[in-house]
Amino acid sequence: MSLILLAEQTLNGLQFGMMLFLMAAGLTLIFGVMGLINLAHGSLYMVGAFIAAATAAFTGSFLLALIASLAAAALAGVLIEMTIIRRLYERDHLDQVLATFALILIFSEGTRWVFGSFPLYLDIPDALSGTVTLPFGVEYSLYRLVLIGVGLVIALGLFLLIGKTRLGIRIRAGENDREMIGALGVDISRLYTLVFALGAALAGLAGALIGAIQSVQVGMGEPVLILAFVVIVIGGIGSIKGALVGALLVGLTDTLGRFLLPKAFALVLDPSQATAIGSALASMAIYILMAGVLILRPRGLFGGAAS
Amino acid sequence: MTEPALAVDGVTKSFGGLIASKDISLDLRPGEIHALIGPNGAGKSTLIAQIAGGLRPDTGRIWLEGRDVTGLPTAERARLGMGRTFQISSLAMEFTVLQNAVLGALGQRGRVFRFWRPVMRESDLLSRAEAALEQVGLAEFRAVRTGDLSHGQRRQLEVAVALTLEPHVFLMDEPMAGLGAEASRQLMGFLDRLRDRAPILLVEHDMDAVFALADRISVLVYGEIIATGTADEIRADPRVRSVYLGAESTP
Amino acid sequence: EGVKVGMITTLSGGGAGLGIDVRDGFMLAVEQSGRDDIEVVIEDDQRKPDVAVQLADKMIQSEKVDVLTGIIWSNLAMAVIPGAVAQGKFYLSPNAGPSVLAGKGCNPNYFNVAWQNDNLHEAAGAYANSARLTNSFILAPNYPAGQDALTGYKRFYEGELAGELYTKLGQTDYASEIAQIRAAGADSVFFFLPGGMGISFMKQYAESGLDLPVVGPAFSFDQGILQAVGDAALGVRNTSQWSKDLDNPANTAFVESFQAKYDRLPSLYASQGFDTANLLISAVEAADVGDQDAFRAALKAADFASTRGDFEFGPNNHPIQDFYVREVIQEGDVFTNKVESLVLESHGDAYAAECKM
Amino acid sequence: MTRETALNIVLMAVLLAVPLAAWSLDEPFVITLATRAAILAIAGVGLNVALGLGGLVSFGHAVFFGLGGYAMGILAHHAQTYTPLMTAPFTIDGTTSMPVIWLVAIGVSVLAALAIGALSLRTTGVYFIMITLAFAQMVYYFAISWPAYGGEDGLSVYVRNGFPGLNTMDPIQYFSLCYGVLALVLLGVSRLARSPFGLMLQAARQDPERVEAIGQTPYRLYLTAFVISGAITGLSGALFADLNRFVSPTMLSWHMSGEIMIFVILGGVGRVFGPVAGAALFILLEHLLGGLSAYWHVYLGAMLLGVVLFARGGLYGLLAGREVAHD
Amino acid sequence: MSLLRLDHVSAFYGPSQALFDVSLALAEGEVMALMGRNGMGKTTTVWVICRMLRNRGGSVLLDGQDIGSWPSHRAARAGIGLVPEGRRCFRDLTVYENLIAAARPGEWDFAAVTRLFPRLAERRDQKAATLSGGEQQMLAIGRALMTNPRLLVLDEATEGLAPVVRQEIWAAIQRLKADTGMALLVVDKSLKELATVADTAVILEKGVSVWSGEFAALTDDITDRYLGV
Ligand SMILES: Nc1ncnc2c1ncn2[C@@H]1O[C@H](COP(=O)(O)OP(=O)(O)OP(=O)(O)O)[C@@H](O)[C@H]1O
Ligand SMILES: Nc1ncnc2c1ncn2[C@@H]1O[C@H](COP(=O)(O)OP(=O)(O)OP(=O)(O)O)[C@@H](O)[C@H]1O
Ligand SMILES: [Mg+2]
Ligand SMILES: [Mg+2]
Repeated sequence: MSLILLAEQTLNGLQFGMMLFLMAAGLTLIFGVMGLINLAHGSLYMVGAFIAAATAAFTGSFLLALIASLAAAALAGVLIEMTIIRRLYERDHLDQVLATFALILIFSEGTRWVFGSFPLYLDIPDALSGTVTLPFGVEYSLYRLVLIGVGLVIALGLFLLIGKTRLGIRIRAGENDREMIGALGVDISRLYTLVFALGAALAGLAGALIGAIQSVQVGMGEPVLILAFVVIVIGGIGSIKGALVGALLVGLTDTLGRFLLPKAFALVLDPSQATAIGSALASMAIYILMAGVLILRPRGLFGGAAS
Repeated sequence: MTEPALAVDGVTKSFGGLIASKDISLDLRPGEIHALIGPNGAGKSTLIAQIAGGLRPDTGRIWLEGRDVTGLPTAERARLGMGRTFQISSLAMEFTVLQNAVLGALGQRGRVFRFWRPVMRESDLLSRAEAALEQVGLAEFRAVRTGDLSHGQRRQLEVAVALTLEPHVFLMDEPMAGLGAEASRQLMGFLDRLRDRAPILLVEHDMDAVFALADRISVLVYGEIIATGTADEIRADPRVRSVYLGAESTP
Repeated sequence: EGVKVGMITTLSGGGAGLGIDVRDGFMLAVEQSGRDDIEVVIEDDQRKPDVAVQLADKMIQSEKVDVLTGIIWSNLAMAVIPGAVAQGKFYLSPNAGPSVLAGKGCNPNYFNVAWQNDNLHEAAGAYANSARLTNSFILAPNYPAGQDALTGYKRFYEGELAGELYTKLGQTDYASEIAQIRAAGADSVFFFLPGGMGISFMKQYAESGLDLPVVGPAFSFDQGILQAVGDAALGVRNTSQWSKDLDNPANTAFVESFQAKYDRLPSLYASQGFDTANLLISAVEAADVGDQDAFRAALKAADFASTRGDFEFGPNNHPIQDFYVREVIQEGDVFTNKVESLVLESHGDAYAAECKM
Repeated sequence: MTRETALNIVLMAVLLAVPLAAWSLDEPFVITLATRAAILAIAGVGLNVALGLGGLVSFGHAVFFGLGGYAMGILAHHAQTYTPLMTAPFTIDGTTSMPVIWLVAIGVSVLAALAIGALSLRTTGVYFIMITLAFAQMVYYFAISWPAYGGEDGLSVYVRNGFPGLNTMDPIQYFSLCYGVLALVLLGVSRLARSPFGLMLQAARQDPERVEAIGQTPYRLYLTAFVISGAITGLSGALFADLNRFVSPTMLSWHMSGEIMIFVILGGVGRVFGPVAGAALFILLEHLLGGLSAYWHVYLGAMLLGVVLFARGGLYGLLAGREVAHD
Repeated sequence: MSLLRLDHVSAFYGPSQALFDVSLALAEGEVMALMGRNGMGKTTTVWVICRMLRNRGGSVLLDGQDIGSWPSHRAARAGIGLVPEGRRCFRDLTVYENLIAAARPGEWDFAAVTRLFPRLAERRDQKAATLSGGEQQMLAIGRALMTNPRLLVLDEATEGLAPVVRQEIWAAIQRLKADTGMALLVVDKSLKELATVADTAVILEKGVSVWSGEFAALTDDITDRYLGV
């Protein structure tokens, strides 16, 4: 195994991590900051991807597709916040789980109803396709580099928004005691609608961006959902920094696990058995990581916030 | 002199840069009420937490009836006879008042891992719970959901639960807070009688109560005990007056 | 007195496209037969094995069907078929063909009209030989069908292996695998990644700048999925027992009528559904389903015009048929396949010998 | 009699009456549906011990459900193929006796719950939800890729296992067996809820600090509840696998965990009979809506949503009012 | 016209009625003491005023306008500042963040509040959850002041405070009254201290306002009957 390959795989891991962060960003906002378990987050991600694919097919423009996905997801967010989610903040997590599970059913089948049962086409725009050569001769996909950049920008933006602005302070105050922040004169309902829409828009954007290199199909949101939860729990709920670090850790663990574990087993077992066992372990790796982190740090890496 | 029921010996605790307890020593003798007063943030609750077991002191030891309990977990200390009330009510809010009291009695009796016989039919637990409610004046509320109690009523229940534990020492963090004048007076009368059953370490900002009840008073300021003495001594201490009592020192 | 058919297939959720194609193909054939003595009850299994079992119970106990069909996925097939045939029902598989049911677990009442699971992979291995590929990198998800796929490929492939990888089931990012392919010095890639996994892999593969030839079974390049893969699939070789341009009258008529009726090109699954129904119809014409032995014999005779040309059952009731390699091409703005060559002729499967019936 | 008690009686009576009526009308599939409801209700009742009484939101109960299922699958598979389960250091043969299988299912679940609980209970709240999910996912992926017992394809046993004195292949007899188990489990759990342990456990849910201050250790209460909960769910897994004569990793998937949780929430968290109502309603909906349209999940979703939004505290909250303190 | 006026207000917690008939009127710049034994409905009255609980019967008027249908944030913006029973600081926010979260411009700003409670300046970046009880109480008062209300409602605001601090707060209330013309509604158990600031008083008994009038007019007879002192 060459060092270059190892370096490239590490880069892949970081890149995959950034992609996970993109998926998790909206969720951190809604789950971590507003304290709402939104299983339908993956559905908003799916909506983003579908709208992007449809728009791209119709207009041929990737940029328009991105904008449309942002807008559609935000709109869907506002809609479900005002009709449904709003009634759930006061409820315990379990009611939220059930209600948003119901939303998944509605969204998934609704999408199939509108777009049919077959996967849609969404591809990288020409301007962003192809590879660039990084130092040490590593060939790397330009589009993936762009994804990394977008992820970093979103991380920074969210960090500032939540940590430094008064809006952020109010959101966090609302998470601690909604009734009280209302009694002090903040219209928390409107604020939450806004935040939920923002979270939804981020999910939609992620769906569109990632949909371009994955399959745009009904149900695409579910694995994402679980992964995104894993990421923010490892990082510590309510912490943007945690979500970023968590995402990178999960990305690295998963990628390097898939790469190295079969090789490690090959040292002691025959090759085909080694691949089977190695990759079985690799598919459990992120869950092992999560359990390990939580056993050592029961509130995640950067978790201090109660929830 | 008899052995103290509770002794704190050279306890120090810091949070980052802040020293919340600085080499504190004090004791609680059988039959007495020992009041612990001091400005807000002086470290009273922190000290109570260390005595009760919620916090581990950095250094120093805690003795309960001659036994070193410094390393023991909270539950163990409670079983050995430490009964406490919390500064902010800590009760099972969905239970009835009576259930909360039975809970205390059950905790004290032990044998919790019984899965079959209904606990609310165990007459020994019930009678102890009801007696405790009677003593704090909550008997008529026995069937009310705890969450529906007013603030003051919860404080009373808090004391009742501590009673069911039949502790050997009481740790009470501001039991009067939130009580109306009449209820405070009742509670004062009650604590006065209670000291014969078990001595009380009382944290309280209600000076009327402290001066009326306490056999001894210790004053904690910035984590340090600056004075210990009788009510009159403390009232007369100029340092205590300036940092804590203010105009209230005039009887 | 006609025959009652219970169709259990996936009509909701992510895998619904396959079930819908099977159903549409099947119903088209029933309709074309013009018979009104074939009653079909259709239920959605949601791709959940326990639901499929429930539905099978329902069809057998309440609906009192004579024949079951429709299941897409091997794990659902494994859950339903043994029980159904044990209760004396016929089962005609329009898609899944797990190896157990072809070998030790074969049953006279179970007929597979599609293929044994390994077949398309075996054909891919054979194709690799004929294309003089000698250093393949092979990958599949880590679950039984994936393990069977790689085994099937290796059964016929004669070259070296540059690498062999199992991925996680449901994986969506393949950067790591692609990097390993790049580093391995392979001359070709064989993969079996059904559904969305294959779409993701192909898009990312195309994006990576790697241009080794890719070979795979038809599943990742079939009509329903190709439009979503897009350009990335152009030129890929994939193996199949059917293609829409196979030149036989039954197929031409099928493709035409399917398009006319449903306004889309038929897929592999649609053709399998269509063939399954026609097999059934041929048996209904020859025998009464009440007479189990006669009906079974009529099925076994496979006296129907298959869309894939010659079709017959082997000793284990699995097809003996030809396998082709197809190339992905673009016709107008539709991506589709065209047959390139025949790779395995009258091919059965590796498990027939284990079947004792 | 409180309204809740009345509701319990009606519920159990209906669950019994429907399959009996179906039996006399020769509608075996309705019996199968009722059996399924009874079995899934047991799983829910089990989860409810942890979730409702102890406040431990386990998103990984499919582990126990699946382990129970595999206990049945593996034992029956070995018995039917006449191969021993293991030979060294001593020989263990498979079995097709339900009571033995149940014991094994419970035993395995208890061990798993001890291990998972001991580690997971270091965390609380949402972290607990996720760590239980993590353990379940590990087992799930293991089961998918481990070929010995079929991997993702699962394991079929061709005939239902036996129970002394019963013909388990007869739907109504198997239903009666499951109904009996459900009734026993319900009896046990409702006693447990009122027992000293139950009171202390519920207190630990509401205020663990209080429980410590009266001399008890919440961790031990939680762990015990988790183990009991896992054992019951494991038992239901064995029954479920026998109902289908099939076991596969889907029984271990997070969807399954979610579904069991939904039975509990739908019925009413912390209400002993709640999961029975929840499971019955869910299966009824699934069955009735399934035929309506190809997009019937939309309707199912809308119905569930309606229940959460307008029936606080689930069906029991709606029909029996806010939980009243017992005794 | 009174600043705040409650006429025959009744209120429920779910099915159980907590207020039966509460009436009171508070003028601009006036300090009113709201008294009663434990559980008589003081906090419930406060909640109705701040719109955290809807009154079912009667009316609540602010500046003569019926605010019965307003949400709480609107009442707060119209000038009602609340120091709630039990403090209810935002536990995960720092002291500073707690103060600025709902601040509105006016003479009370961070500097002014920390002049009143220097302790809060020392603990500026500490999370509210780790403050001592008294510190939290100061924070809750400061937080309400930062909204620059016209009517400040204090529900047991001196509970758990050291005597010196309590005296400071009473002094501050007096100053507030003298300098700013802010109206105050004070719930507190200490008659002695209320006497130094309150102009009027209302006494509640089982959810009914049974007595109201000038504070000075409170006789021993009345306090003994309704408050037990
Ligand atoms: N976990 C912690 N981290 C940092 N500082 C803490 C922590 N817990 C307490 N403190 C600080 O320690 C000091 C002592 O707090 P403590 O609660 O013991 O005060 P107290 O004497 O009980 O005051 P009060 O009478 O107001 O309740 C306070 O300044 C408080 O802010
Ligand atoms: N959330 C609630 N649900 C149901 N009943 C309640 C609730 N809160 C209070 N009550 C009841 O309403 C009545 C009035 O309570 P309230 O809190 O207004 O009293 P209070 O005068 O403020 O008492 P305290 O001095 O003890 O704070 C009490 O009898 C109480 O039991
Ligand atoms: Mg304190
Ligand atoms: Mg009050």
